[in-house]
Amino acid sequence: MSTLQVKNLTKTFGGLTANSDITMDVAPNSITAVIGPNGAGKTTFFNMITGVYQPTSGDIILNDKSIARLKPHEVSKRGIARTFQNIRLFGDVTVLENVMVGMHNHLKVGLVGTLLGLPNVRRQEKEAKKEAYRLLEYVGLEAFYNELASNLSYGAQRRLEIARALATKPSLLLLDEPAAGMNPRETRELTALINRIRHELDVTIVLIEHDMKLVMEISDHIVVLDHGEKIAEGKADDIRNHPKVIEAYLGKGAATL
Amino acid sequence: MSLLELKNIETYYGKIQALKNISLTVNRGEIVTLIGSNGAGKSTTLKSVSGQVKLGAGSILFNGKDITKLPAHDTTLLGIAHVPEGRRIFPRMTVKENLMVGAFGVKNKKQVQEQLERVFSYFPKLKERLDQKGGTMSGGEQQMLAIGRALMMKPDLLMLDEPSMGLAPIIVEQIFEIIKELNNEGMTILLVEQNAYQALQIAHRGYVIQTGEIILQGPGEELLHNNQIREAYLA
Amino acid sequence: GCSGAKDSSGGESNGKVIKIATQSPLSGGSATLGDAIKLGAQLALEEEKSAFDKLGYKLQLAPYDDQGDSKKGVANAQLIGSDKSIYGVVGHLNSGVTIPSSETYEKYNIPMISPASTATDVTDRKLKSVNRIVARDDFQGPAGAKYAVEELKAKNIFIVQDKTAYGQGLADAFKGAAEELGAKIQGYEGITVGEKDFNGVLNQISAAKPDLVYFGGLYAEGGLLIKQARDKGIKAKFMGGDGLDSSTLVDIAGEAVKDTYLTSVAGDASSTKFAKDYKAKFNKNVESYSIYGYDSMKVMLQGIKNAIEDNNGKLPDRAKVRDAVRAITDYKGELTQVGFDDKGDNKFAKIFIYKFDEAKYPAKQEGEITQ
Amino acid sequence: MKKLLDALKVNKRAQIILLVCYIAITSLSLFFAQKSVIAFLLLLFSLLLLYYTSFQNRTKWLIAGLILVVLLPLSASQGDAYQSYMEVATLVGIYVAMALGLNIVVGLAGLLDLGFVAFFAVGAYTYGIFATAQAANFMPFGSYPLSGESFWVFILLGCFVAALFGILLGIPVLRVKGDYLAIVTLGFGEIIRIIFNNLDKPINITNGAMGLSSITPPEIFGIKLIYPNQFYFVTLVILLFVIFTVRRLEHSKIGRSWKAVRENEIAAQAMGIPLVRTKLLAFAIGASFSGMMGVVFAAKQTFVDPTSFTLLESITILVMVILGGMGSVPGVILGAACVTILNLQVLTELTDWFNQLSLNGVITIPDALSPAKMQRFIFGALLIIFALYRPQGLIPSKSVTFDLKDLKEEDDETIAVPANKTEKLNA
Amino acid sequence: MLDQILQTLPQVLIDGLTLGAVYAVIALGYTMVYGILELINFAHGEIFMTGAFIGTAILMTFSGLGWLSALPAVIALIIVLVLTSLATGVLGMGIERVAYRPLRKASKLIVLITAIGVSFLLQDLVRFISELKNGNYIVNTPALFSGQINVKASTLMSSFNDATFKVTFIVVLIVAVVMMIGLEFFVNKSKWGMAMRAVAQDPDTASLMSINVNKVISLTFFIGSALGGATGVLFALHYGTIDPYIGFILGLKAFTAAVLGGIGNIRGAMFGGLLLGVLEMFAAANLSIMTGNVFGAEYKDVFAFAILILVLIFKPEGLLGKAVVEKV
Ligand SMILES: Nc1ncnc2c1ncn2[C@@H]1O[C@H](COP(=O)(O)OP(=O)(O)OP(=O)(O)O)[C@@H](O)[C@H]1O
Ligand SMILES: Nc1ncnc2c1ncn2[C@@H]1O[C@H](COP(=O)(O)OP(=O)(O)OP(=O)(O)O)[C@@H](O)[C@H]1O
Ligand SMILES: [Mg+2]
Ligand SMILES: [Mg+2]
Repeated sequence: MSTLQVKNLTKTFGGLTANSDITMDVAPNSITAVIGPNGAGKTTFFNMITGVYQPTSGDIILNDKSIARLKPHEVSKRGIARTFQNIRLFGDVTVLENVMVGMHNHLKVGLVGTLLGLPNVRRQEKEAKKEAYRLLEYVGLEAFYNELASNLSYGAQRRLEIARALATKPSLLLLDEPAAGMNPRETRELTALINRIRHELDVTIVLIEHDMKLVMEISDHIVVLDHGEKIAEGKADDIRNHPKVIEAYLGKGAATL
Repeated sequence: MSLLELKNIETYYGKIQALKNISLTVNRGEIVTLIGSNGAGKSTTLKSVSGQVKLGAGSILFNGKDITKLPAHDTTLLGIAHVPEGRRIFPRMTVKENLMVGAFGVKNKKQVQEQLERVFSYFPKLKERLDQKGGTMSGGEQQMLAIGRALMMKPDLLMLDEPSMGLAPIIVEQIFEIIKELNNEGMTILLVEQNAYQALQIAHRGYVIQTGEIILQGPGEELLHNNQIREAYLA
Repeated sequence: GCSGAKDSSGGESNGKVIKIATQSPLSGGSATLGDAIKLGAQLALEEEKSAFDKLGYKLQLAPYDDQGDSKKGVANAQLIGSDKSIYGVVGHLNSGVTIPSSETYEKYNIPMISPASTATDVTDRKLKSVNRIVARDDFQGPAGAKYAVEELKAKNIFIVQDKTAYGQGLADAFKGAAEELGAKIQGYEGITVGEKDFNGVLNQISAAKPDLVYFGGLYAEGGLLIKQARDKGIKAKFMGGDGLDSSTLVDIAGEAVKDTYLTSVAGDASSTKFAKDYKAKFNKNVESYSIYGYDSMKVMLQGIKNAIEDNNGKLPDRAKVRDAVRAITDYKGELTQVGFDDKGDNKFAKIFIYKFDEAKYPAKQEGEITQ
Repeated sequence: MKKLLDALKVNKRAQIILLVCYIAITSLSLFFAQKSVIAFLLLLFSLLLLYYTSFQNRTKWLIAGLILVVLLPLSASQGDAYQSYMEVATLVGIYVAMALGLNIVVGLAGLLDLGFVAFFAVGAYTYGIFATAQAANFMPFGSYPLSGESFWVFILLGCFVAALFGILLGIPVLRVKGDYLAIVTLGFGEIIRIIFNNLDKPINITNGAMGLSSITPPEIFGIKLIYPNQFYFVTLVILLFVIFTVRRLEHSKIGRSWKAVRENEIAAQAMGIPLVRTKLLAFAIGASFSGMMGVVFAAKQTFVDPTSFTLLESITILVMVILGGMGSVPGVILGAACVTILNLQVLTELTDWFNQLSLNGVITIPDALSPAKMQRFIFGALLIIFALYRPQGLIPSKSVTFDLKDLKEEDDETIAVPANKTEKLNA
Repeated sequence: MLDQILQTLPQVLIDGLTLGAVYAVIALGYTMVYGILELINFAHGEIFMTGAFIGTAILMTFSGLGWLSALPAVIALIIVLVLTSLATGVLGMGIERVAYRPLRKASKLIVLITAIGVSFLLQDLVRFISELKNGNYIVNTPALFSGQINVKASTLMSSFNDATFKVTFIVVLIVAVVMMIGLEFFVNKSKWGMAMRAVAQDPDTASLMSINVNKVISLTFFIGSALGGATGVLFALHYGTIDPYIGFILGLKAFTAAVLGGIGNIRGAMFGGLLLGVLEMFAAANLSIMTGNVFGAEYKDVFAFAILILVLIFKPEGLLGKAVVEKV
């Protein structure tokens, strides 16, 4: 379980301010949604938390330690995992191995051990395989474990990304538009999966999503960005009726939510 | 008269059969939507029309002309625009250049200019970002660009593959508005959507496709109230 | 495929087959020279065929391509070693290939005569099977230096070399001797084989204004170097080793070749009967190494003949042949007299000095230096 | 015909019988023929057949070992061409090891390297300098050349020094990607070669263009190794070690991180894989194989000079990897073997044969077209043909497949693979 | 020491620019094909070499017919350039058709293999033909322009020495600049140029924009190879001697230059080529002076490559290349 605190986070690309002075807290074991118009800076926000981009200014604190200047793989070691808006699987590698790559941090094997084939290494390897398979079962992809990741359908690839992220045993999971390209029924199943992950695996979740049905149903807390700035935050009901949010993001369709 | 007609087409990827005996028609001036779950074959249908994949069997008529064997670069010249799934904008070209590539087949310079203005009127944001590289735009911005790029060729038939994917609700609304508007101006539209609810609301007719086969078809309104569909795609 | 080759060699004389291999680069950058060696050797072998027929042996040439690559050379050497009918090797061109390959010949006791490798290490390893008919770098280089300093009165000398074993060996030997003779070495630079623009080094030369530029390397680079130097207005005399001794040098340098001197172990071959025969047979003009190849082969065959005679008309084993080749002390070749010393160097290797007075190959012989 | 093959595929006994017959015939013909390249090649070909049989891995290794250790040397030993076969086989072994090293860098980690031969050079010079008097020029202590027994230590040393150079090269790699990387590695390879070619001054370390000759041959139990058949076994042992290492790594955490980096750097990092360390490791391990073989090469040739380490050589190794099938260990082995044998044996024999024909007047070819000169042409044409017909490589890389039994908990065994995938997805 | 360097500096610069201009134009061809297909067309060096031979053959024919003395040199040059470009352009298209197109969907590296194969083929083919015709594969090109121009650099600054250059230097430089501007304009401003870039980034989608991908790729190869052929002619005229192996080493340098400038970038290729030429020439002329004879001209390539590596470490996309930031 973890708490994430973001303080005055700013990111500029040349003249463009993608994130401007964003401050927010994520409570342990909660689901927080980050929403906002396209180009508002949501993905950029994730990128800074995971170390893909260095913040221009501001700080990111995970469990009382700053992670703002860490490299992506160091962030991963601290227990943050993510999925990507445009899917980034290891395409030419099997589904099971994709998940096993996610276990990188937890396999305590070195070069020498691997070469010698020490029993300890073999045991871990065997465990990892089983664990990976279990995760595939968890997201409902076990039937495809020997397929190449690139051969999966779009929706399946999205779920594989989640399984791979879970393999890092994160305490904080960032999902970037997990429901994109899914039909309402598939979205419903995804909603259930996310809820299960939160409850069964004790993971704090922050997600970016444009599917308001999912967002409203699932989130404890919603943060709205627009033009890189935080324009609103609060519970689903607050957001639904927030005039600024309606104007910038929800549109008149908000009424139907 | 039907603008586009698919007669019993079958399409394969290697040994995998993606489409089985699909027949559908799109009449001039209509919005027709194609819905179905992941991997059902929606995108493949559009690709078959635009000539990106070869047909195993069947034939396709556009405007009464047989286009079954035409490659993509020729079907587009006949007036079929295809906005591909996942936007596929040219990442290292600027917004302006992306739009100009869309007008590659258009000989008339004045028409290009006119279309450009129209695209800007639908998507003012593109005008603000004329010199940004396509690849650095946000998802939604890219989607607008992709549609704008297709409009540059002033097509008779606009095929959209999941245009609402990854877009903010307000933009989705706008996009559906724009689709309606385009249709009102006389453009025929074939729309593939996961967002069945909204798609069926604006469509004149719809087809439901499942594992490569059409399992249902009818007016949009009717499908919207069909229980089977509500169960599978709308709930 | 090779067993087929064996059968087809049956021919009219039923005698035992004696094969002599050549190894030289037949492909790649220095193929002209390698080819010249092969063709020269081939001519010699064919001339001797009837003589060997009389002895009851059938002569055959086995040309190998070492590609100027030591790996390839050694692998070929293993093939040669394992072909029991091969009794001698004429080759190689490059010292860098000769050295490792000869280690293999030594193992199989196959005599080798190099028509072209001048590096000191070739014979300094004192292998029993290694011989050469050309002068060593440490003879040719100093001979050039002597001529340059004493006859041409060069006081300031600039040395350029191509950073190959050949070019460097020669240039180093020249440098040492020239310094000893009191000349001042103004610069010592390397160029890269295969390149076509040597203006960088030439700019140094043009600033240093030497009396003479010595080039250790082959004609392809040498020709361009001379041409570009004259284009730059460098007036110094040029001098080089046998690597420049090629008609192509004149083709490349054109008029610029005037006032270029070269040292060579071969006298003027162009007017010999050999040259005429060569032209008639291959429709090619002789290259410098053609005659080296020719003479090497002749010496080799002479050695074998001697061995056969010593062995009562029967062909002895390779070791005997090897020793018989080494034992040659005075063979009158087409161009050079050949006699091997205990290291396998040719005692009679002479250095001839040539000068280009006009853009015509071969150049005019100016002098002759003996050891 | 196809039916027959299919039937063969399932029938293990038939496979055994056929294979044994094949091996017996080829080794006997190699044994009795004076000099038969064809028999030699056919015997080697049996290894490929073996690869395609459906025996267990252990059996395959055993048979392969038997062929390589006993059968091949033994049956070749009777012929005249024994040493030359062994020479070819040794070179094949050297190249296979290098190609396997490059395969880690290019095939697994996806880093295009055009200067790979530099590591081979480093290994060769490491031994060459100390096994000749050369080292005395700059080493204040010790007496040189070192004895032939030191060779065995130098194999390890060559391995480490090359790995070190691998890391050295790896450092610029941290920032440079794709084809830029290709040119950086190319530049590195050239730099190393030029330096070796010129390091005879100010201090004479490498003896420059003249190269190092009379390198002390290896010695073990008082026996000096000078013949190819002796080096054959040295190479074989190292090669087995290399293959073993590659196999172990490929299916480990390390191998997976290489593949992950190759497929998608950003995602790999997000999974906790440190890019820098992973790439450097690939370079170091790949290089170390070359380093070891460099030592062997120097000892075998007893001569090293910079002309053995040109860019063309790097390209040739890359050709072996790509032609064989990137990322595929059996493929790369086959690729390296084919290219080496083609270059050293087949083209030479072919040339030889044509030469005999033209010398005997059977056919006349203009000299410009003499087959010896057309070797590059033939090689180039073969490359194109191979690439066009096997774009995935001779033996394309297969992804690791897992056995379902290994994946499930011991206790539950009831889960069957659902027939209808979509249904399961919705579960 | 500085005196010595300064003295030769004008001449070194001129020589460096000449060599650099040759690198630059070959680099243009590399960059062009790379920019479109992201393929290192390894055969480009050989196409350049073939161009040099074709040009030389045409010139020889002309001079055999006595036309060379009848025609003004500039006209003759233009005719030879055009004819050679057409020939190598078609050759390039043919190579693409046979050796690259079937592998369009395969991995980029396998295409590298066919490219190497094509290089070997061309080398031997050209060698064979010229040897058959000429008896020697080293061939001399008839001169079109002769004459030297003197630059009175000493009037500029007293420590400079005067410098000279050949007229062909001007020709090479002018043609190089013309080619660069033409190409820059074509690729960035023309419709077909835009189509090329679109194909480069996403061929499937480009085909949805009415772009005939095969045609565009053929065109790319035609232009790239035509440039290569023309460069070959210039090279042959300037240096006067060619052989079938010039393509390899010059191609390599040119490719390095392209990368130095930022591959895919036309101005970068030009700049990289000129820079590499000047650096190399400077190193060859001055390394031993600067290091007190410890390192000589033979280290010039080390110098050049070291600078390349340094540049790439600090600016991985090359000097004029634009960093492509991957949107995550
Ligand atoms: N590497 C970059 N270089 C330049 N601009 C960038 C870069 N990455 C993002 N941007 C810009 O920053 C802004 C925010 O982008 P971001 O991807 O964070 O949006 P988003 O909120 O995730 O949008 P969407 O919902 O459409 O994915 C956009 O205008 C985008 O164009
Ligand atoms: N390039 C391809 N190679 C092999 N199979 C493919 C390929 N593209 C699609 N398929 C398969 O063809 C079937 C139909 O795919 P298609 O992309 O048309 O589905 P879709 O209805 O558009 O799904 P989605 O909603 O995920 O976009 C799927 O089973 C898919 O796995
Ligand atoms: Mg986003
Ligand atoms: Mg789709």
